[in-house]
Amino acid sequence: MSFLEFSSITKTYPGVKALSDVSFGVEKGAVHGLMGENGAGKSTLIKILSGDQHADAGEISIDGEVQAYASTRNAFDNGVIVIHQELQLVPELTVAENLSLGRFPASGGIIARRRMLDDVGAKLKSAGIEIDMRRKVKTLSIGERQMVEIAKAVMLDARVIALDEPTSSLSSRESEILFALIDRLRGEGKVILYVSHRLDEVFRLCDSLTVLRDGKLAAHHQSLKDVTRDQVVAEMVGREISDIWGFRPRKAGDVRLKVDGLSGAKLRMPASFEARAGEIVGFFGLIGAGRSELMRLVFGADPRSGGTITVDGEAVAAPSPHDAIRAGIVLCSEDRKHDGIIQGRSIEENINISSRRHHTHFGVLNRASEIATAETFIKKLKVRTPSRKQDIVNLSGGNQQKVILGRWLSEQGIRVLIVDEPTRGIDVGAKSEIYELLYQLAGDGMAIVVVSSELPEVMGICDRILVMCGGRISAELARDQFAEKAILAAALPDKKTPDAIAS
Amino acid sequence: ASAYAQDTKIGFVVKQPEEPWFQDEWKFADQAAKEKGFTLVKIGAEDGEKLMSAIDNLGAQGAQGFVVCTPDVKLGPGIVAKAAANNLKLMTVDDRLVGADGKPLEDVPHMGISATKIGEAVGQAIVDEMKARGWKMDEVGAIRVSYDQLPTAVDRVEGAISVLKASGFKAGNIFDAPQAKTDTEAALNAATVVLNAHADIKKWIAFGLNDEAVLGAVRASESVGIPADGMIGVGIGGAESAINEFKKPAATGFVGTVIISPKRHGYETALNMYDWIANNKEPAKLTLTAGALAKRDDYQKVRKDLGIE
Amino acid sequence: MTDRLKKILLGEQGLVVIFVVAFALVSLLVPNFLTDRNMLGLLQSVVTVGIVACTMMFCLAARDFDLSVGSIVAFAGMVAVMASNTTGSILLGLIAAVACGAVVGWVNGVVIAKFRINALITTLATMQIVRGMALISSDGRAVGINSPDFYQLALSKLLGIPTPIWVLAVLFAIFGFVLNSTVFGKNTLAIGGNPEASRLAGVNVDRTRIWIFTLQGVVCGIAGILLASRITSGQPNAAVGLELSVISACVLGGVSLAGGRATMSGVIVGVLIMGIAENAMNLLNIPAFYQYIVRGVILLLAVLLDNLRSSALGRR
Amino acid sequence: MTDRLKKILLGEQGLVVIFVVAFALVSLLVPNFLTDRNMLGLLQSVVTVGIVACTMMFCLAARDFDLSVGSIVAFAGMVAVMASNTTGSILLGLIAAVACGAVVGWVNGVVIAKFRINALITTLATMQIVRGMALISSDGRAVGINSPDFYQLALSKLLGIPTPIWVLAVLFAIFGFVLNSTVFGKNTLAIGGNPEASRLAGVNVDRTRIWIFTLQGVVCGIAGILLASRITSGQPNAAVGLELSVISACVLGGVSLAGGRATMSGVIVGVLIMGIAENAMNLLNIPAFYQYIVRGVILLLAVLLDNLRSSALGRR
Ligand SMILES: Nc1ncnc2c1ncn2[C@@H]1O[C@H](COP(=O)(O)OP(=O)(O)OP(=O)(O)O)[C@@H](O)[C@H]1O
Ligand SMILES: Nc1ncnc2c1ncn2[C@@H]1O[C@H](COP(=O)(O)OP(=O)(O)OP(=O)(O)O)[C@@H](O)[C@H]1O
Ligand SMILES: [Mg+2]
Ligand SMILES: [Mg+2]
Repeated sequence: MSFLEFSSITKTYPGVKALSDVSFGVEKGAVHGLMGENGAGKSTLIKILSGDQHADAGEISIDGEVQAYASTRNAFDNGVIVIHQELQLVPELTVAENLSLGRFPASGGIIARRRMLDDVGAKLKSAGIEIDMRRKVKTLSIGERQMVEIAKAVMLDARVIALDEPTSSLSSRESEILFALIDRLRGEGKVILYVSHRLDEVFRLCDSLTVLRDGKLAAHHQSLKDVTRDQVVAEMVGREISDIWGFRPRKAGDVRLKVDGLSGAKLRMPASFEARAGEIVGFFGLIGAGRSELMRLVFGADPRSGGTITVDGEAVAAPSPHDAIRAGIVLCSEDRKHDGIIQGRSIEENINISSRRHHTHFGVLNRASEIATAETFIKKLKVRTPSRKQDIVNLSGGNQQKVILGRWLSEQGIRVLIVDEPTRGIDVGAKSEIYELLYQLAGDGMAIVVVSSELPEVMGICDRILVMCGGRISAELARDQFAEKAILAAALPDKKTPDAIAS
Repeated sequence: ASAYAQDTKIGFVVKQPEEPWFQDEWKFADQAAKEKGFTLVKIGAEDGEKLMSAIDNLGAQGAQGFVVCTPDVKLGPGIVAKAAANNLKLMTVDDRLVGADGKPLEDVPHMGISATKIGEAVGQAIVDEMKARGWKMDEVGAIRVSYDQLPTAVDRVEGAISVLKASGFKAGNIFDAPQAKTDTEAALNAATVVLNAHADIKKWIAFGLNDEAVLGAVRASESVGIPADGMIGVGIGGAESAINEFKKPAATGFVGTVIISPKRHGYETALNMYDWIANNKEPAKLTLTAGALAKRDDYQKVRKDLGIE
Repeated sequence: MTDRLKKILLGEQGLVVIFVVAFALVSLLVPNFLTDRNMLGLLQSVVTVGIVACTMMFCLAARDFDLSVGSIVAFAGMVAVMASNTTGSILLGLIAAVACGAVVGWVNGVVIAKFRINALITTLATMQIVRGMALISSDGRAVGINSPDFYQLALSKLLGIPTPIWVLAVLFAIFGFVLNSTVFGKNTLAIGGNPEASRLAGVNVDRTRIWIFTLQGVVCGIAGILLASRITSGQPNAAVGLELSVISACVLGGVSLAGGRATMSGVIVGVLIMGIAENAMNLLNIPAFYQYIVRGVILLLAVLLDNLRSSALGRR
Repeated sequence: MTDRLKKILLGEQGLVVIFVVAFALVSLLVPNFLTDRNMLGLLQSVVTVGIVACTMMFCLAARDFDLSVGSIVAFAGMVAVMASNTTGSILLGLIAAVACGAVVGWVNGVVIAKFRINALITTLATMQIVRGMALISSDGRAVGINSPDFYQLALSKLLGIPTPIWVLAVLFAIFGFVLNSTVFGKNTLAIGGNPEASRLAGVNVDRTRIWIFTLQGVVCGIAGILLASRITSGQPNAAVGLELSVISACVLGGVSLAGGRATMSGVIVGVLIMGIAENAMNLLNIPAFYQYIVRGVILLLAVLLDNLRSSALGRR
């Protein structure tokens, strides 16, 4: 019997069998990977471990003891800490308060502020996380928030730590901090469950691995020594994928998007760049480099203070997303939860919200075409759902991301497609299909801008890479100049050496 | 007007500043102020708490006395204490203050008319009209448009009922139509239910807290198809909403309204208070006024007699 | 058999089913309830609340709030009466009333959407300002209607059913259609679900919100006209507290205050439940003070039942 | 210099600065405003709203809503008077009133937190039920206080300042401390800011919400007692509409209806702004109908100023 043992876990949501009869065990002092397609049931398993959801059948035991949690509180009283896929922070509270929530050091109900700050400060320091703990969380960027979320792992003396896609909004530098942290925790003899769609990470970190598919156990590897990546991909997706990038050279046409001296409140220096028809331009940078800010300015999501944007030679006033879309620019934002999904509405409505204007008559909806669009993209992007009427919040994270992509891919007359972290949380199989779609759209003459913190991704699919650092564009490389070191060097603020990160 | 009058400041505090009745009281009090040259401070105080603040406020402004129509008569001891604390002379209008034991505070000068009396006048008017029309009391239904949350409202309708019963009206034929609010629409909705529940009764009378309540009942009778001669409604107040009824080209079921004179209540109380402050002439402890019934054909005359218009 | 029953009870239209059952019960237990006359009376009594609920539904669905409806209804009623008295034309009076409602609603919308002032505060402010205007314009007095034709708006009948009820039915139909089958309706729901995401999806959030409030004003104008016609005068004190009745009818009908969820059928049921409760209580001759308690308990029960239903369904 | 000014105006305490400026202006422009007597009167006039705002702040911060406060204040006042009349002991009366308030609040909390019924509907229901109970218990009439000692609660003074003002000050201090420095306060803000995250972090959300409503009840009990003592009777119709005044004072003071944001200093300023507006209008002898308009405009202006301030600051 292993230290952490799942036996016959089954969980059904209305219309969805999320987990059926899943059993496996993890030893002490091991990092155990959990992989599977979007909607395979990974997060559900973690939620059951955390006491947030209850299994219909089966049980979990730790150190031979069967765990029966009434609530998440019981779970971490029993030494289980879970870092959820969606950020679970309170924006109005400070970093320190967020990290102490649920267990404030207090006497007689009065918070011992000094003790709290000392405590959190010490824990953050030992974990190598540099964030001002007095700042309110609402002032942090997504990446910084993710680091705060991760810091929860060291806040308590846990026996079991589960991390659900912790790196999905981190760039390589922060990821390294996380990996060092995980190594340390492993050394302390904790059990770590690690969910990720990034094979590199899994192979680098994990001692053992479980693959889920359609809620069932597809494979269990006690050791990763003799396992190849292709094999894992095949176990996940059910077919071989030889080259997930599948890059195809294309011919770039005329300049479609031209950004000149664009500036806004959060951008340190005015930025200029262009993208040609049929070209895929990558934007790489570390967290806080300002890529998302730049794209939001181009899209008119934030007010612009200077500069011009032209599409096919026509100037775009773009004071708002509404106008930008009509000028042919769309942006798929990085913050899915805040800027993407429309809670409480169906998949169908989430897909059609923008593109429906092409098939309405005097504001009256065309139901047939809406249904058809929704069905098409559910199929094309392999969204795992019982029905197009499903509320989007009931989808797994990756499937939500697919729906948001579907919203933009279903748009017509788009000339410039900007995607910010498009494959965040998306499984390998679906990734390669999304790339395929991007190639197709580029082939049709669209200019595509891909913002990504995954270096292999930008190198794998882009024709040209622009690197940002500290709020300005610091380098531009054509495809034949692509080199990891050069890109990272441009991404890093001067003082740090690129080798330390690239290794 | 003496130089002294310029420094005289008198408060006039009423419980429902939006009601036309109190608007009129204020208007006539203003008239007195203009004649004598003192300053009148008008404050609305819908509940006990606002009233206490208003008295403090008057004290702060340096007023010497005030006339009040209290939101609740049981506030008596509180008002008296507050007025004393602020060194203000106190007189009441419309509603007379009572102590904790429920007995009137006889030390406080008062001008008004008892709610029960007004109710009785309404009841009498209805009885007279029924007789004039030759109705048999047994076949008549009565709508008691009630708003029991307000003690004055209860006293008024009970006054009307006492006269009806004394004239032989069957208690079983009196139906309660509770208003959720004191506006016409609420009365209309409540009365409609009563009319529909007793579709067999063809002749109706209606009374309530004020003109608006009775108007609601009359509108209800029209909407269910009862002709004007099958309805007798008598209101209280005699303000615009009632006069509008009399001005309509055809007579409606709204037969009359008991008008109370805002002139005396407003003008005289303010004047009395001024005399008290300026000439140290204490007003009478109790002045009772009377209501007058106004009907379609004589309302102009009645209003003129009461000094309105 | 039980499975099918369960499905009907727990389905999308579960609230409607609960309502039908409750209606049947009341019909059986309350004497005089199920008569033609009483049904018509009942429907007429919910006209004001029902009409205003149509657009309040949109307002709440977009995560907004409107407290000024009662004042607008009263003000529009006054304007209708005064304008038709002055001009001698009823039509002009009606147009003036609806226009006034629209203007107030538009101001609400602009202040809320453009200046980004909290909707609760804004409409609380306009609620007072508009009530003040209603009182000032008539010196706090009721204004009688000169032309008897004006009364006919409320008294006239079509196929035996009074005009106001027809107006209500038509508005229910229109707004039900607008909510489900137009871009405007879907955008409203999207804004309520996630305003920022909707903006980034190209929805013109500000314009939609301004439209919602303007429509709310127009509809309040219509309600004000019918009310004035019904009570044959414009009364500055009319419709005090209407906002709470309307909002509770909506919430009772399943409209979420957190935005993003609304159905017309739900709102209709909510409006009717409130009307039936009042009606039945009066028929049963429940004393006024106890009516407060019964009203509260019915509200609680209705929402509780609906909650049980949806949690049995596994929704949250 | 201008930079420093800007910093002060736009800082955390900007609302307080605006308030101080407004206060200075009113003092200069309104005769009789800045006198000892008027200041005390002003403070006494905001006692009820201020006391209830203390806990309403928690309620709103936790994304809840409480409409029943007015009814509870009235009911508690009735209970205090009737219990002390019956038992002859004022202390017993006070305890009974606070206990009744606590029970109603607790029921609100349990229904909302455990049965997951919308807070608006629940408190709308209890608002009616409790008002009904207040009316029934006294047959709709005010109940006079037998023992004159009871009046002393409101009339007595300490260092020249009436007791109710002291009570208000103490409650402000207590709840300001609770909000910022206790686990309960932080949990409240966390629940409002992100209920899901709070639950996952092990905050006992249900229990916290129940406590908030119970405290709200207790505080309403205290407000009811002081009110009864001030108006020397228990009145079933007292404090109608209190909920709106309290909620707008809170929102005016920067409490977010979307939860998660509240400061005691803001709420105090909100309460005072409302009180000063009323007071100054009466001092200036503004006619009743125009008071409506002025009140609305002041509300709007206050929030608008605050918004300009925060948007100049770059926040949203
Ligand atoms: N609350 C819910 N209601 C209905 N279905 C749900 C709910 N939560 C999850 N599901 C479904 O359960 C299945 C498993 O979801 P889960 O979140 O565990 O997937 P996952 O493996 O974590 O995927 P991803 O990689 O995209 O995060 C999905 O099909 C999802 O749609
Ligand atoms: N809400 C916010 N308030 C204040 N500053 C912010 C906020 N969000 C981001 N910033 C700041 O803006 C700058 C750039 O933001 P951001 O981190 O989104 O850039 P990025 O290159 O897109 O990185 P990533 O998307 O990987 O996080 C950073 O300095 C960041 O701290
Ligand atoms: Mg997941
Ligand atoms: Mg970014």
